[in-house]
Amino acid sequence: MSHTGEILSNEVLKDKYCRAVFRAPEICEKAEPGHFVHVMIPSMRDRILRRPFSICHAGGSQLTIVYKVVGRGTEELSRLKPGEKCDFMGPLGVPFSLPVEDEIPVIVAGGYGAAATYMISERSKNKGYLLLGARTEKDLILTDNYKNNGFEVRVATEDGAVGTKGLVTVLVKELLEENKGKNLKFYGCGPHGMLLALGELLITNEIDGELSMDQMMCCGIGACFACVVKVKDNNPDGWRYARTCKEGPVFKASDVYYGRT
Amino acid sequence: MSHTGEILSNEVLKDKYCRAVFRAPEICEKAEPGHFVHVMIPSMRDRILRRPFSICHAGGSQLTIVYKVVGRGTEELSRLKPGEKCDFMGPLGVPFSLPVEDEIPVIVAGGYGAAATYMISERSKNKGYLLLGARTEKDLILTDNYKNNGFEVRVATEDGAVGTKGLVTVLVKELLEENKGKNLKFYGCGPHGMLLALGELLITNEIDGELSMDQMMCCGIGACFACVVKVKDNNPDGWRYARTCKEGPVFKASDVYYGRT
Amino acid sequence: MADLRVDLGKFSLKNPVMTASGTFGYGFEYAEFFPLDRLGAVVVKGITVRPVHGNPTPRVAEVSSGMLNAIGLQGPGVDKFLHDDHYMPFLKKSGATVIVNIWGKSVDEYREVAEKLEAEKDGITALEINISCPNVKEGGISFGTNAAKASELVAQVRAATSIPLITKLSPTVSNIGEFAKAVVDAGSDVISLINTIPSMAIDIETRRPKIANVTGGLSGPAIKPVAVRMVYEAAKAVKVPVIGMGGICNADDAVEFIIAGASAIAVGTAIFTNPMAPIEVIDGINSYLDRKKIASVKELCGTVDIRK
Amino acid sequence: MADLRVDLGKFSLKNPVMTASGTFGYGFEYAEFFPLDRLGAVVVKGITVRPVHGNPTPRVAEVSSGMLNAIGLQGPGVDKFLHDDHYMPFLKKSGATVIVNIWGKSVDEYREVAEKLEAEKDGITALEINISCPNVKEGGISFGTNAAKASELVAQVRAATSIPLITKLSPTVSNIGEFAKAVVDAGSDVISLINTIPSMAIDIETRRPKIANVTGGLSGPAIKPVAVRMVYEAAKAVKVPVIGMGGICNADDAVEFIIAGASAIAVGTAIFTNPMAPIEVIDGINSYLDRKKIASVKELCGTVDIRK
Ligand SMILES: Cc1cc2nc3c(=O)[nH]c(=O)nc-3n(C[C@H](O)[C@H](O)[C@H](O)COP(=O)(O)OP(=O)(O)OC[C@H]3O[C@@H](n4cnc5c(N)ncnc54)[C@H](O)[C@@H]3O)c2cc1C
Ligand SMILES: Cc1cc2nc3c(=O)[nH]c(=O)nc-3n(C[C@H](O)[C@H](O)[C@H](O)COP(=O)(O)OP(=O)(O)OC[C@H]3O[C@@H](n4cnc5c(N)ncnc54)[C@H](O)[C@@H]3O)c2cc1C
Ligand SMILES: Cc1cc2nc3c(=O)[nH]c(=O)nc-3n(C[C@H](O)[C@H](O)[C@H](O)COP(=O)(O)O)c2cc1C
Ligand SMILES: Cc1cc2nc3c(=O)[nH]c(=O)nc-3n(C[C@H](O)[C@H](O)[C@H](O)COP(=O)(O)O)c2cc1C
Ligand code: FES
Ligand code: FES
Repeated sequence: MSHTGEILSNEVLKDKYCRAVFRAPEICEKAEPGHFVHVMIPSMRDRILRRPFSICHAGGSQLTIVYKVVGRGTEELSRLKPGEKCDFMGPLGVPFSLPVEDEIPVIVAGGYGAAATYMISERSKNKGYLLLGARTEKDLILTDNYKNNGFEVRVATEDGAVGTKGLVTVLVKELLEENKGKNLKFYGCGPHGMLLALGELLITNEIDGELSMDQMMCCGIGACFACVVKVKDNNPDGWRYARTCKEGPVFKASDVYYGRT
Repeated sequence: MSHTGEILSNEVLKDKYCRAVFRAPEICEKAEPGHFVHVMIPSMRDRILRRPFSICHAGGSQLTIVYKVVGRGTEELSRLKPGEKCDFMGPLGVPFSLPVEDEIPVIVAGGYGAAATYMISERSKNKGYLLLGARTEKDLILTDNYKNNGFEVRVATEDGAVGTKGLVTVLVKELLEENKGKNLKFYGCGPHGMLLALGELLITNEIDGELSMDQMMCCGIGACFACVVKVKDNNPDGWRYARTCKEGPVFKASDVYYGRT
Repeated sequence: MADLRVDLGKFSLKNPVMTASGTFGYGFEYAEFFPLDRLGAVVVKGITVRPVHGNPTPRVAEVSSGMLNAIGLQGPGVDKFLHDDHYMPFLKKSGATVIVNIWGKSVDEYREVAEKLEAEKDGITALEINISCPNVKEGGISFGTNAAKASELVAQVRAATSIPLITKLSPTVSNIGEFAKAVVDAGSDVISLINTIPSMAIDIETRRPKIANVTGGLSGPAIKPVAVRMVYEAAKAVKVPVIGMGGICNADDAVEFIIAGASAIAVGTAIFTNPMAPIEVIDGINSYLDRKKIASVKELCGTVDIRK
Repeated sequence: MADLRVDLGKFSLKNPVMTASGTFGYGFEYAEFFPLDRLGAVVVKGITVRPVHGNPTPRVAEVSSGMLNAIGLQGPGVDKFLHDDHYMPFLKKSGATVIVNIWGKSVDEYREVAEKLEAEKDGITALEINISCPNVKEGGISFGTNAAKASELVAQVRAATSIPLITKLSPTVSNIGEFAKAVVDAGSDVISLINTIPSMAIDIETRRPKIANVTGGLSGPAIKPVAVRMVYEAAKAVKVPVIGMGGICNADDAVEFIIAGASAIAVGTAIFTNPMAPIEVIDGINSYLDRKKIASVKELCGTVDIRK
C-alpha cells in the first residue's frame, strides 16, 4: 500500500500548475480515473501530513500528477528534482465508472479538476465534452490534451477573458439544451460550491452523475474521519457524513446531500 | 551583524569531520582566532536554533569551518551543496589573544578543538606545539596543517592506537617537564572535562592560559543566559555564571571556577 | 530479541505499542498494512451510546510539527460497533488485542456504553474512558478538568463493568499527579495520557478559524515534550501502570516515554504520516533494548536518572 | 502606511510589537541589530530583588518546532538593573519604551522589586508581573496556577506602585478566562500570555533529562496554536487589553494573534533564529493592513469571524 516513487520529471505546466511524473509501477497497474495518491513530500519536516493528488495519467510504470502550487506542500513539491523520491500511498478511493454503451461523457471541471478527470478522456471508448470553468485564463489547463483525446472543450471564465463569461454551470445548461434525449454521463471535479451547484442542476434535470468531492485529508484511508461530506441517509436527519477518502472521493450526484444544515 | 554566506565547498575532511568554505567577506575581515559564527542551517525547519561553529580559517573573503557530524544540524549542514546559502551571525565572542614577545604557543585540543584553535597556528609569529587528544585515531584532524604552519604535533589517544595512550593532560605534563623556565602560552579547546583538567593543571603549575568553553547556545550574543559556565567572582559564593557566547567562549584559565558545587 | 511483554495490572500485552484512539479507526482500515495482532493493542475510536454525526468541516488543520482536529467523535454507536461486520467482529477475527475507547455527554451515557460492552465483553481486553475530548462542548472538557467529576464518572463506569479500566487524562490541568490519583482512587486500573491540547488556528485571509468547531486539539511532535513531562509526573504520583502518548513518531520517542515512566505507549498522529509507524516502533524498541543489553522492556520503565 | 499605534489602557505604544521577556536580554545585546526605539516596547528579562545565579546547565534543549528552557531567572537584581550602565541607563538613552518584567519567590519579594522600581520609575512604561515562571520551584508555579494566590500577589504589587501593571499568565490552567478575570479584578491593567508550557525531554542514551532542572518551559512555533486559543479565550473573558505571545515568528503569526483578540504581541524564541524578527513583524503587519485596506491595527483586534 505504501510505495516509493522516483521523480522522473517535475515542471511547470502553466502558471501555478505543475506536472510531476514518477516511476511507480505498482500504482500505475491499479490506477483508474478518479483514484488519488497520498504523498509524503520530503523536506517538509515541520509539516506532518501527506498531501492527496488525483492521478492524472498512469501509463506503464509512469504516474503523472498535475498540481497547483497553493501552499507550503505544493511549493516544496514543485522544488523537487528528478532523482528525488516521494513516498506514496495508493491508488486510493472510489474511482469514476467509465461510460458504457452509448453514454456520452461530459466532464465538468474547475481548476485542477481537469487533471483529476483526465483519465476518463483517455480511457472512455466514447468521446464527449470537457466543460471547464475557471476564474481566469490562467486556470485553464490540459485543454489541448483533452482535444487530442477527441473531446470537445468548452470554456467559461469568471472574467470572460476566454470562452463564455460566467460559471461553468452556464455551459452545462447549454449542453443539456443542445443534447436533449441523448444519453449523457456527467462527471464533476472542482471546488465544492461548483460541485453542489452541478449536482443540484443534474438532479433538477433528472440526470445522475459522478462527483469527485475533495476535502482536507489526514489518513487518506478512512480511519480518521477528517475528510467528510454530507450524503443522504435514511436516518432521521436524512444525512450522514461520509469519508471522501474511502467512500469517495467519487460520489453519485444523487447520493450527495444538498440540504443547508 | 547578520550575513549571508554562499557555500563554495563542503566536503568530508576525515571520517565524521567535514570542512565547509563560505564566501563571507564581512566576517573574514573581522575574524580572529577563537571567534565563532552562529549559523542558520536552512532545510531544518522543525529545528529552530542556530548552530555555533568556531572559525577555522578566514582568508580574503573565504571563511572555513570544520565540523563534526553529531546530530540533525550537522548532518543537514553536511548535505548542503556549493551554491546554497546559510545565514551567519558573527564573528562572535571574545577571541584568543595571540602570543606576544617570546611566548611559545601550546595548543591543547580535543576533537573539533583543533579546528577552533587553528588560526592561532596561522597567525602566531612564534611557532609552538599542538597537543591533541582524541578517543581514537578517527578524531585526529588537521595535524598536517598544523605541521605545515611549523607547529610540533603530539598526540594522545585513549585507545593508544596512535601516539601516547591516555588523556591529553599526560602530554601537557610531559611538555611542562621538558620546557621548564620557558615562556609557554597555553590555549585550550575541547570537551568541558578536558578543559577543567587542563585549567587546574595549569593553575597548579602557576601558569595561566586561555580556554575556549563551548556550551549549548541559543541567542549567541549574550541575551538569553543559556550558555553559561562558572567563573570566579567576589560575591559570597565565590562564583557566578558567565555567558560563554559574550563573555567567552575564551576565558582565562585563572578566571574559571573549578569548585564542584 | 528482548522481552517486549508488558504488564498492565489486570492484563498484559505482547508488546508496549498501542495505537492512539481516533487515529487508527477501528483497525479494519489498517489491516492491509500489517497484521493487527502484531500490535500490543488496537485502541479503537471513541465509542458512544448512539451514533454521532460529528462536527462540521473543516475538522483538521495543519500547524508546526502537529495538527489540530475536532472530529467530534463521529461513529456508529456501541450497538453497531459490537455487531457490524467490520467493527468488533472483524477485530475478533484478526486476533488483535482490543481496547475500546468510550465517550459520552453525561455520566449516564458513559455508563450505558460500559454496560453494553460488559454484556458482550468477549474479545475486549480493556476500556479506555476518554474524559478529555476537548471537542464536544456538552461535557467532555468538564470531566477532564474537574477531578471530582472525573472520579464520579470513573466510579460509575467501574460499577457497570468488570472489564479493566484505563482512564485517559486531559493535559489541561494544573496538577496532573493529583488528577491521576483521583481517578485511580475511583477505580481506574491504568491511566493513559495525554489527549490533545485545546488549540486554535485562524486563517488570516478570511479571519475564520481553520477548524469549523473554532478550537481543536493539538497533536503530533509539537506536544511531545508536554506529554513526556506529564507522563513523568503522573507515573510518580500513582502506583498503577501509565500508558504514554503524544507525538510519538519513532522508537526513540517511545523509549523516551518509557524511560519517563510509561509502561506502554500509543502511536497516534504519526500513523497519518507513516501507516507502518507502530510496527517500526515495536522493532525499534527491540533494537534499542538489544543494543543497550536490556533483557526486558519492563526494566526500562521509569528509569530516568534525575540525580543532580 | 497604516496606523500601528495601540492603546493599552493607561499607556500606548507606537506599534503592537514587543519583545518577550527573557529572549531579548536587557535590550543592550540587540542594539547593534536595530534601534530599540523602533519597537513597540522592550520587555526586559525578569528582574528580581537580589541577584540570581540561575539554574545549572544544560539550560536549554531543542525539540520539534520549539525549545525547552530552564534558565532560572539569572540576573543582576533590581538595584544593579536600575543603576548599572548597560541596563536601565542604557535603555533610557536608547529611547526605547521599557517594560520591566518582575519576578520573586514570595509576595514580599515581588512587592520589594515593585517598590524599588516605583522609586525610580522614570523611563519605565509598565511592569509585567511574571506569575508563571515554571522553572523556579519555590513559588512561581503556585502563583501561576492558583487564582486566589495570583490575585493576592497582584493586589500587593498594585499597592506598591502606580506604574501600569501587566500580569503574565501561565498556560497551565484549566480555565484561562477565569484566571484572567481574577488578576484584572485584583488591579492588573493588562494581561499578557502565554508563558512557556512545562515540558520535559530525555536523552535516551544517558537516560538523563536534557535540562538540568529536569523540566523546562516549551516555547516556539510548537506552542502557537495553544497560545492563540488562550489569547482568544482570555480576550473574551476580560475587558482590559491582552498582549499575546507564543511562537510568533513572522507578521502572519502576529496578525493571527491580533485577530484572535490581542491588542499587542511579543516576539520571543524567534529572535534566536532571526534577530531581525521583531522589525520584520512590524513591517509585515503594516503591509498586511495596507493590503487589506485596514486603516489602523486597532480595527483588526479581536475580529475573528466565528459565525458557524
Ligand atoms: C482527493 C483529492 C485529490 C486532489 N487532487 C489534486 C490534484 O490533482 N491537483 C491539485 O493541485 N490538487 C489536488 N488536491 C488538493 C491538494 O491536495 C491540496 O491543494 C494540497 O494538499 C495543498 O497543500 P499545500 O501544502 O500546498 O497547501 P496548504 O498550505 O496546506 O493549504 C493551502 C490550501 O489548500 C487546502 N488544502 C490543504 N491541504 C489539503 C488537503 N489535504 N486536502 C484538500 N485541500 C487541502 C487548504 O484548505 C488551503 O486552502 C486534491 C485533494 C484531494 C482531497
Ligand atoms: C562556541 C562554539 C564553537 C563551536 N565550534 C565548533 C566547531 O568548530 N566544530 C564543531 O564540529 N562543533 C563546534 N561546536 C559544537 C557545535 O555547535 C555542535 O556540535 C552542533 O551545534 C551540534 O548540532 P547538531 O544539530 O548536529 O546536534 P544536535 O542533534 O543538536 O546535538 C548533538 C550533540 O551536540 C550538542 N550540541 C547541540 N547543540 C549545541 C550547541 N548549540 N552548542 C554546543 N553543543 C551543542 C548536544 O548537546 C548533543 O550532545 C561549537 C560549539 C560552540 C558553543
Ligand atoms: C484525528 C484524531 C482523532 C482522535 N480521536 C480520539 C478519540 O476518539 N478518543 C480519544 O480518547 N482520543 C482521541 N484522539 C487523541 C489521540 O488518541 C491522542 O491522545 C493524541 O492525538 C496525542 O497523541 P499523538 O500526538 O500521537 O496523536 C484523537 C486524535 C486525533 C489526531
Ligand atoms: C530563554 C527564555 C527565557 C525566558 N525568560 C522569561 C522571563 O524571565 N520572564 C518571563 O516572564 N518569561 C520568560 N520567558 C517566556 C517568554 O517571554 C515567552 O512568554 C515564551 O517564550 C513564549 O513566547 P515564544 O514562543 O515567542 O518564545 C522566557 C522564554 C525563553 C525562551
Ligand atoms: S482522511 Fe482520514 S478518514 Fe478520510
Ligand atoms: S547563547 Fe544566549 S546568552 Fe549565550
